[in-house]
Amino acid sequence: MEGLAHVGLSAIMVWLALMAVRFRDLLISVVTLAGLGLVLSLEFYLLRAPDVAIAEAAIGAGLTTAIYLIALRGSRREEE
Amino acid sequence: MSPLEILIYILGAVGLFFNTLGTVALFRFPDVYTRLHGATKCTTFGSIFLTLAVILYGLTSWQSGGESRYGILALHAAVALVALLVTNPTGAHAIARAAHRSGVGPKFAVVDALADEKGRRK
Amino acid sequence: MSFLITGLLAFGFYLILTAGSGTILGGWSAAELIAGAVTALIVAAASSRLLGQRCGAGALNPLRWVLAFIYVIGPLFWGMAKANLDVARRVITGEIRPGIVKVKAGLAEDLGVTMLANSITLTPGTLTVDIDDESHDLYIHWIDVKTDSPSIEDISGGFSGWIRRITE
Amino acid sequence: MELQGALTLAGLVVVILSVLSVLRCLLGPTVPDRVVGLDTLNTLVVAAMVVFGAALDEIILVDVAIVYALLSFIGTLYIAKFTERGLS
Repeated sequence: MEGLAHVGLSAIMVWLALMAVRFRDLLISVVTLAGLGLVLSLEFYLLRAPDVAIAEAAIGAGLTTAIYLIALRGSRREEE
Repeated sequence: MSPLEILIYILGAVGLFFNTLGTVALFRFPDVYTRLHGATKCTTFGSIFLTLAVILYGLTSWQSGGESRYGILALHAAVALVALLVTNPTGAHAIARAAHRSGVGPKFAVVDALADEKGRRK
Repeated sequence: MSFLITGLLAFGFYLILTAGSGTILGGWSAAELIAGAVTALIVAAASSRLLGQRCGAGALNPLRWVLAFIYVIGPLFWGMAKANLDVARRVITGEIRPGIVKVKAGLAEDLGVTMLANSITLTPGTLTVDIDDESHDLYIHWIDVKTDSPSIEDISGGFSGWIRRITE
Repeated sequence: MELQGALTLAGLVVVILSVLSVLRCLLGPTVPDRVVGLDTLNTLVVAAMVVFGAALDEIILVDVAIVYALLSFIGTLYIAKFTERGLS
């Protein structure tokens, strides 16, 4: 039963990554990447690596979003 | 099956029911604010019940098995529950405020006092 | 004052997270106690200015903690149960009549207004959208508007009385 | 033992629900809609972590849920703050 969860989570992760590349509005890409970080943290958790999951939760959910948004403030929001 | 185990099953089922409703509300309601109603309330309430089921599971395992690490499981699940209960309404409030300030108004609204107030100040 | 409160809160949180590691005082090892004390001092020195004047000496009164605990267990949980059954019915039937209304909170302190806003967000069909900083008026999204200018009792039931008792 | 199987099943259902909330995150017409999907995903992932921590029988894993519940909300706050400033 746990294998099903692994398959489902991996499928969501691939889908989220593809959509993050395809969106033209970069703010939406940042939101999608934050979602990818959340799901990746749950996947590490299911693989029984709590230390990696804590690091991924801190960096992926909080820090990466903040850094991308600071970079986005200095540029235009729409992709050419 | 002991009555406590049946209680754990019931708590888990109620939690899953409310979580399902909260997710369905994301697709059924027309605009951001009503979706926030469904999403924050129902999923917070469902997660409270799921966490209560885990706390009860830890306590019963501690009582019957005697290993103290199940007591620690119950304690840490309770801390996670408190963290969820504090941060979730704050996040909902932040999203609602950002939505209204960025110009996404409520659909099908009968009254919008905040937009009136902003219009008066300009 | 805020240094002491921040340090005590940080130390208490550390103790909760490391309970069961040894035998001193019923469940902590000496290493964890010392590490927790040092960490709490560092945290208090770094972040006591963030709390600032917002929490006075009254925050340490144990009676208020007991009242807050009773409030969360009793009225708040009952209100949440009613809210969820109501929203669940609306999810299934789909009948809504939304709108944003303005309400006078009638509370002076920042902590009380924050608690009231969070309680309102968790209870029947209401969601705090914005707060007027000077007059502490709340703008609330109501999923089923009954009157255009409601009072605070229409929105939150008896919550404002409870919060006034806890915070003031 | 039987109870742990039931807990794993509950965690699996929560994972399926999180797929649905990701769908709202990808579909939603406006940015706040997507952030609502992200916030729902946060709550569901915390619930899944607590349930799986009990089901996998490793107590240390529940600590991740605490850290996660306190940190993931910062991302939501930051995106909300940016939306407020960036569009007006």
